[in-house]
Amino acid sequence: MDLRFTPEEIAFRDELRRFFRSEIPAEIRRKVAEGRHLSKEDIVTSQRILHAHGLATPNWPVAWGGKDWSPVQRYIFTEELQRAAVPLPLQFNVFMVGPVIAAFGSEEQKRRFLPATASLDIWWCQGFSEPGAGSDLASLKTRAEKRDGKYVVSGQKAWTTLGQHADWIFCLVRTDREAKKQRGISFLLIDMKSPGITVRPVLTIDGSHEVNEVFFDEVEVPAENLVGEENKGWDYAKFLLANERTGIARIGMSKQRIARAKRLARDTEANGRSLWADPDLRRRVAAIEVELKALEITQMRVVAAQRQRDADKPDPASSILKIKGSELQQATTELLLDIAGPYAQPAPEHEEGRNEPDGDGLDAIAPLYFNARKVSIYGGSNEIQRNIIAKAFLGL
Amino acid sequence: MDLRFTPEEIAFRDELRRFFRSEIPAEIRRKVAEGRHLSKEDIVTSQRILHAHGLATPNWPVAWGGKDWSPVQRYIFTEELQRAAVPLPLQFNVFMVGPVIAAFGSEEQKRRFLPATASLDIWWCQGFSEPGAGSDLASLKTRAEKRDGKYVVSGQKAWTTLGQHADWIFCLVRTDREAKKQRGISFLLIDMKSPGITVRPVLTIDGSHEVNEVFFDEVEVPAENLVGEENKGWDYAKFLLANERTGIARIGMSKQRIARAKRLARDTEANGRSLWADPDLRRRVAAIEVELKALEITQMRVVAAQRQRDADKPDPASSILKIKGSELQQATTELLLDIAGPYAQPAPEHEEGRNEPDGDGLDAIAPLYFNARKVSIYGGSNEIQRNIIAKAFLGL
Amino acid sequence: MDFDLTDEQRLLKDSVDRLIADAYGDFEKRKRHQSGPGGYSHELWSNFAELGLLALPFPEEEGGIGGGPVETMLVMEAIGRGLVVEPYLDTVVLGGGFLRCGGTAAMRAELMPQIADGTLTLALAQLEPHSRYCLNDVVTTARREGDAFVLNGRKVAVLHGDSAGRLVVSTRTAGARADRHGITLFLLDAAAPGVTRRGMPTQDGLRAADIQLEEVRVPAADILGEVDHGLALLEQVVDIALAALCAEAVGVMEDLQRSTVDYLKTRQQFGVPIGSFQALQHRAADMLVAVEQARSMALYAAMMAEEPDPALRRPALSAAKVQINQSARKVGQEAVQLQGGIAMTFEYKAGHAFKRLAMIEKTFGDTDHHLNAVSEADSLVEAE
Amino acid sequence: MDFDLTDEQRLLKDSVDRLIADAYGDFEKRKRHQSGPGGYSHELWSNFAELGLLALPFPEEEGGIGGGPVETMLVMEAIGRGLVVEPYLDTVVLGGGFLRCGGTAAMRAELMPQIADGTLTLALAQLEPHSRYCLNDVVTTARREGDAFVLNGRKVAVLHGDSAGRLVVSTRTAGARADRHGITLFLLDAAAPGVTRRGMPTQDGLRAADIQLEEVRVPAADILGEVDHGLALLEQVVDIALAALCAEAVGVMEDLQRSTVDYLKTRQQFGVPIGSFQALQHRAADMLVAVEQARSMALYAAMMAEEPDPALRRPALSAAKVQINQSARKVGQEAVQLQGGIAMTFEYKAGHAFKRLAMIEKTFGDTDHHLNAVSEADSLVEAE
Repeated sequence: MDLRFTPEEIAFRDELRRFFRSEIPAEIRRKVAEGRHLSKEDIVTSQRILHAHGLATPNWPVAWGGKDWSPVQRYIFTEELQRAAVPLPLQFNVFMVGPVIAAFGSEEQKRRFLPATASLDIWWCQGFSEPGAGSDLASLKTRAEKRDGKYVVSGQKAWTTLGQHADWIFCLVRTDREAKKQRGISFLLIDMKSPGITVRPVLTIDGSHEVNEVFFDEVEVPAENLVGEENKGWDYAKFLLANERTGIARIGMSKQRIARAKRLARDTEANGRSLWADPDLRRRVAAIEVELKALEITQMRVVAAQRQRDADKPDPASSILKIKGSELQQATTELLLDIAGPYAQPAPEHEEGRNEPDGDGLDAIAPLYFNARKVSIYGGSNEIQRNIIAKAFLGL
Repeated sequence: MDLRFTPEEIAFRDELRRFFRSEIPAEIRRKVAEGRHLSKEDIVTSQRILHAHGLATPNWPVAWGGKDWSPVQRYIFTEELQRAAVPLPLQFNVFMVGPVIAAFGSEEQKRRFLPATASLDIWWCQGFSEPGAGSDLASLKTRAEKRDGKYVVSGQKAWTTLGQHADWIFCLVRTDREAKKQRGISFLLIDMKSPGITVRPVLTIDGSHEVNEVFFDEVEVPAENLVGEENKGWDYAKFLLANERTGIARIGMSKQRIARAKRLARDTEANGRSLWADPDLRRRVAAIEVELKALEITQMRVVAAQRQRDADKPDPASSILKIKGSELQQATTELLLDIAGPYAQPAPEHEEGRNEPDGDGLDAIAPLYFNARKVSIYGGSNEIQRNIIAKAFLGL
Repeated sequence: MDFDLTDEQRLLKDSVDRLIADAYGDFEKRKRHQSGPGGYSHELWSNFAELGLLALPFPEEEGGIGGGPVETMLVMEAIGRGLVVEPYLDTVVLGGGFLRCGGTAAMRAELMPQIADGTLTLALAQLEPHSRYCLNDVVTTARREGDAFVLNGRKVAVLHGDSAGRLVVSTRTAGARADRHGITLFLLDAAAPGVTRRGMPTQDGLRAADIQLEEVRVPAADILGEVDHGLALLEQVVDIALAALCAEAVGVMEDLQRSTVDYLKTRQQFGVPIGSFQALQHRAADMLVAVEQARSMALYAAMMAEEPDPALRRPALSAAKVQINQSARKVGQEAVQLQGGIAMTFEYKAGHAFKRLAMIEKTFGDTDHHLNAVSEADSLVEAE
Repeated sequence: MDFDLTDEQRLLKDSVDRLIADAYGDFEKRKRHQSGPGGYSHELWSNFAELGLLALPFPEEEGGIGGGPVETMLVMEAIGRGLVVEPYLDTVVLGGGFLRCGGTAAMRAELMPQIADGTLTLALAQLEPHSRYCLNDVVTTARREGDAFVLNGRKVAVLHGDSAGRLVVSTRTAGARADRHGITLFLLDAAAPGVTRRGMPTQDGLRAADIQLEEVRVPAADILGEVDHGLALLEQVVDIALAALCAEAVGVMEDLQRSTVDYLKTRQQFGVPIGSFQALQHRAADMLVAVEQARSMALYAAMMAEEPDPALRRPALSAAKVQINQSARKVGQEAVQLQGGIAMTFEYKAGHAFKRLAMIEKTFGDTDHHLNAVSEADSLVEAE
């Protein structure tokens, strides 16, 4: 038993640290650090740099541009990326549809989609959630009928993140209305330029355009855009969701925020002294750091256990990572908000102002706090995660 | 709208303050202040002093020694009593069986029992809970069969507080086994010296003998000891439980503990300074004080609302008082424990040592903390209270 | 002890509740109000005036309604429930409070009617780039020149400061940066030469301004209270505003509690309303406890807001703000969590209520700030 | 990075688990062990010795097993699960630690075998009436007289101090009360003239002693480490003990988690197992999260316990203790609440586990103490 990194792992980490900080533009990393919105160009730029160095899709099969990394190396990669405030590679491409096509797609689909997905020449969005479905994903209603060798899709998807930038959408659709909930669902790839698709922006409480509703009105989809077998889509979705939970704890991101909070507290005056002189604030920060350190080790334990498990199956411990990881993400934004204090109140005059780092970044702190409330709601709410623990772990 | 006490109410309060501190022996009040166990004699002595001044049973009908006080006066009485660390009048006598006999008993029962109940010449205990019943009180199994004009009682009661001192027990027994749960229950008064009664002590985690199991093996009870009508016992029990919730928040007691915690922190050294110099500790104490102040006003609101309600019916707001009141009672004992720190570890060598105030009272702090965990369990656990709020208030 | 409203108070409450329900009952209308000049509806402001709400705290002998903290509480609770964007706190509670507690006879005679009829709004320019929650940390200067004072400095995040006709400005006329002595308050014409205002929205949909003062000349007649002794007045009026803020927060929380329970009853998942899940029931119950604790302390704040002895008043208001802040954070976060995705959207009211609560927390002192004040006063539960 | 146990470690774990299960599996047996002289079972102590557990941390070349922190962790977890009352922490981890890290060759040769065969127990007499959690706050004095030192002072709440054959005593030989320099450690015969011990139970069913030292003469040969430089050694061994305590706490929590879940599955209310109530399920889930977070930090503590650089070691152990304390409070309180009345009784194990956790919290530093240490070190997440 040894929790320390090997010298090889340390060298790997140090090389990534250097790479991220020297190769990814500082301006982009600063926006991430301040929790500002990234433009489409920012995300594309960053991912293409990673891609040029073979680092955009390390989790993919080696044959399709992946790396033969150990779980520890993958863990280090993700943490260092976040710690350096590098934009995450677009998760819909890299962690969702890419692995699904690589695992279940036809050779033709792989050749057609995987390279462009890795390089972000295709921007994907996710069509799973529907209005009113919430945590009950399998109750989806969007239907695809086979007519003349094509699927004709009608229905509505909700919470489609960054769908406004997307070239393609991967969708769960109901292809057999007689079958039970999880059966009768298929996994379709749909060109966003298809006639009959409408995207409606939905602003989130911080005023940003992050999510959308996507409407399908008799949208024709070529049959070859079906992934795997008809009515087996739920299996591919489960595979995809398991991948999604990897790295959901966002420990590196929380570390980056704590480091920022410390700097901000040092630079903030209160009653003529640095705010950092307040032992209460310092203990509060320390308490978050401790929980985060514990979570980091918990995550390493999960990672290490994966070596001995079927890699396709998610460890139920991922529910612990999700609950605690999201709580700590929220705790760090609360901390930033409390440090910013009354100076967090003013907002930028224009929506575009939200993308521009200003002098101190204080105007982006409250939106960050507001926006972070979502992390305990999405990806299987923390309540759902507690249900999973109670049932799968505790047998209640 | 005016939350302040009237001048008359202030005079009433000041007189009680003076009375409690000058008339109740300091030694007894000190034991209460340190959370030590009281002997039977301590409780009897204290209640007889109150009784001699007409203050033991203010909540009873005036005809039987009660006071015609306003709800505000009753509130002041309870709070000042606790704040002065005066032992509460024995609740089984004063808040439970006394009011039930006064309201539902026969004239004969009133004459026989009420004076001796007020003066504590009879010590009552409560026979409601049974093993395994927990929050589901109405599932009780102890049965009473009528034979030759007597009830013959067999069964088992649990959690019988201070039953070891009791002369009499008031019991819920099942007199009709065919009837539905709440029906078929009767309210019996039973002499503890009756043949067939066995009392088994149950120690609590702090090592004290506070509760008992009481076994009934064919115990004969004269029919005249039935209160009210046969099979109507559940109604009387509900009346009694509603009374129990009055003052359940124990705000005066929590105030007394906070005052003690402040003194202890001032007298405790840490790193060469007074522990009270730590702003973190002081904020923590202040936060408890604030919640307690809020609860005090919440309680006053409930008290004021009672004037406009049917006095027999409990306000569902009592669930709020129970939840928050017990949380704050526990928070004050946690505070004391944290201030005592490593010095809380040693315990008295003998059980009797628990009754004796020593130099600093530190040895009684951990037992107080341990024992206080019960307050969120008994009297309808806080989980049950949340169910009540969700259903009765929120309609969920 | 008496919690009953008088008949007049009940009447006031009913009419305010009706007004706000009309103007804000449909949450879509809020956006329209926000798009008015200065970020609020001038039509609605006239309605406030017609109802007498803008003259509420002024003495009857000066044409006011003579309302006290309980009346203000009733108005502010309704403002909270509706997430009202009109500058009531700034103009009537703060501005009106300064006039009432520290204005000269001339000021009162001139300005109270203008406030009452809705033609004048005010704002408090107090916060500075490094003062945080310390009211006596003032570096904006006012130097005497003959019969006037010349002001220089910068005030930030001045709520409704971009549209206010007059500004109450705290300045330093003597002493060092955080001294309690040497603070003077001015009632400044916002259009005076040397005043530069940069308006901006706030995170919760109100308006604010950064205000630069460069050689701004103010006649001595426009001083509120006494030269060098402005802090006591500032603290007094901020305490009045704290009580009002507490009431507003209770209104916001009440509305969030209601919408959350409604959502739990109607939202279906796995074929049943999610309000049937016990874990969510218990959390809704804990929300209610938090709201009721806050309501109790808002009452306490109203009762103590006009207490003349600051040694009694200030810790009481601090205690109230602590409870409000603690409840606000819990209720706001839980309301969003229990309502889920929908509460994260800009179209839906709950998210905006959550944001308003977060900003109320940061107004006139956060939890730590007021906990310190409570602890220093040692008056809630005296030590043994 | 590697979390797997070696074959030897797995073997050790199995045999310790078996031993503890035999001796403590039936909770009734604990009372019998407690009634032995010194408050523990000497028979069981011999079993510990036979298994080699009492020689675990000693080097193989000195007749020991050569176990490291991971081996100690495995033993302490089992001790925690069983709520073991034998003085393993005091004798083997602390006492053995002082011998191993600071003992002279003569001490080691004489005492290690006595510890290993179970004939000698030790205790650390460190806490003073006002030192609280500060290891360098020492007023017990040792003055040099020729080849010896003479000790005077009072040590309190010395765990297992009433039965220990030798005492490790921290004293001041130079400097002022809380100076880091000037602390000297002695290994004292508990029966030496001038030593008065008053034994007492602890709140969690162990034993402790108040120890009065009056003109106690100790030869210089019985010094552990160096004169005036004892603090570094004291901190080093306390850190080793902290790691062991963390592991013990995880064992206690694991057992509480298990008994709580068992209870939820079997206890019926309103006709169903209470484990079917979602509110209780969620709280059991949160307990699990707390236990797993604690387990992670106990691993971290084991990994860092033998780190020679105190600048790295001390904050790591402090961080571990913070997490353990936080989890212990939550898990202990929730276990009692969810198991209800039965957990409040003396006959049932859960209440005792809750009490042991409460006392572990207070041993070698509470949460605030260690949070300060973490914050001062600023090493978990470096500032930007």
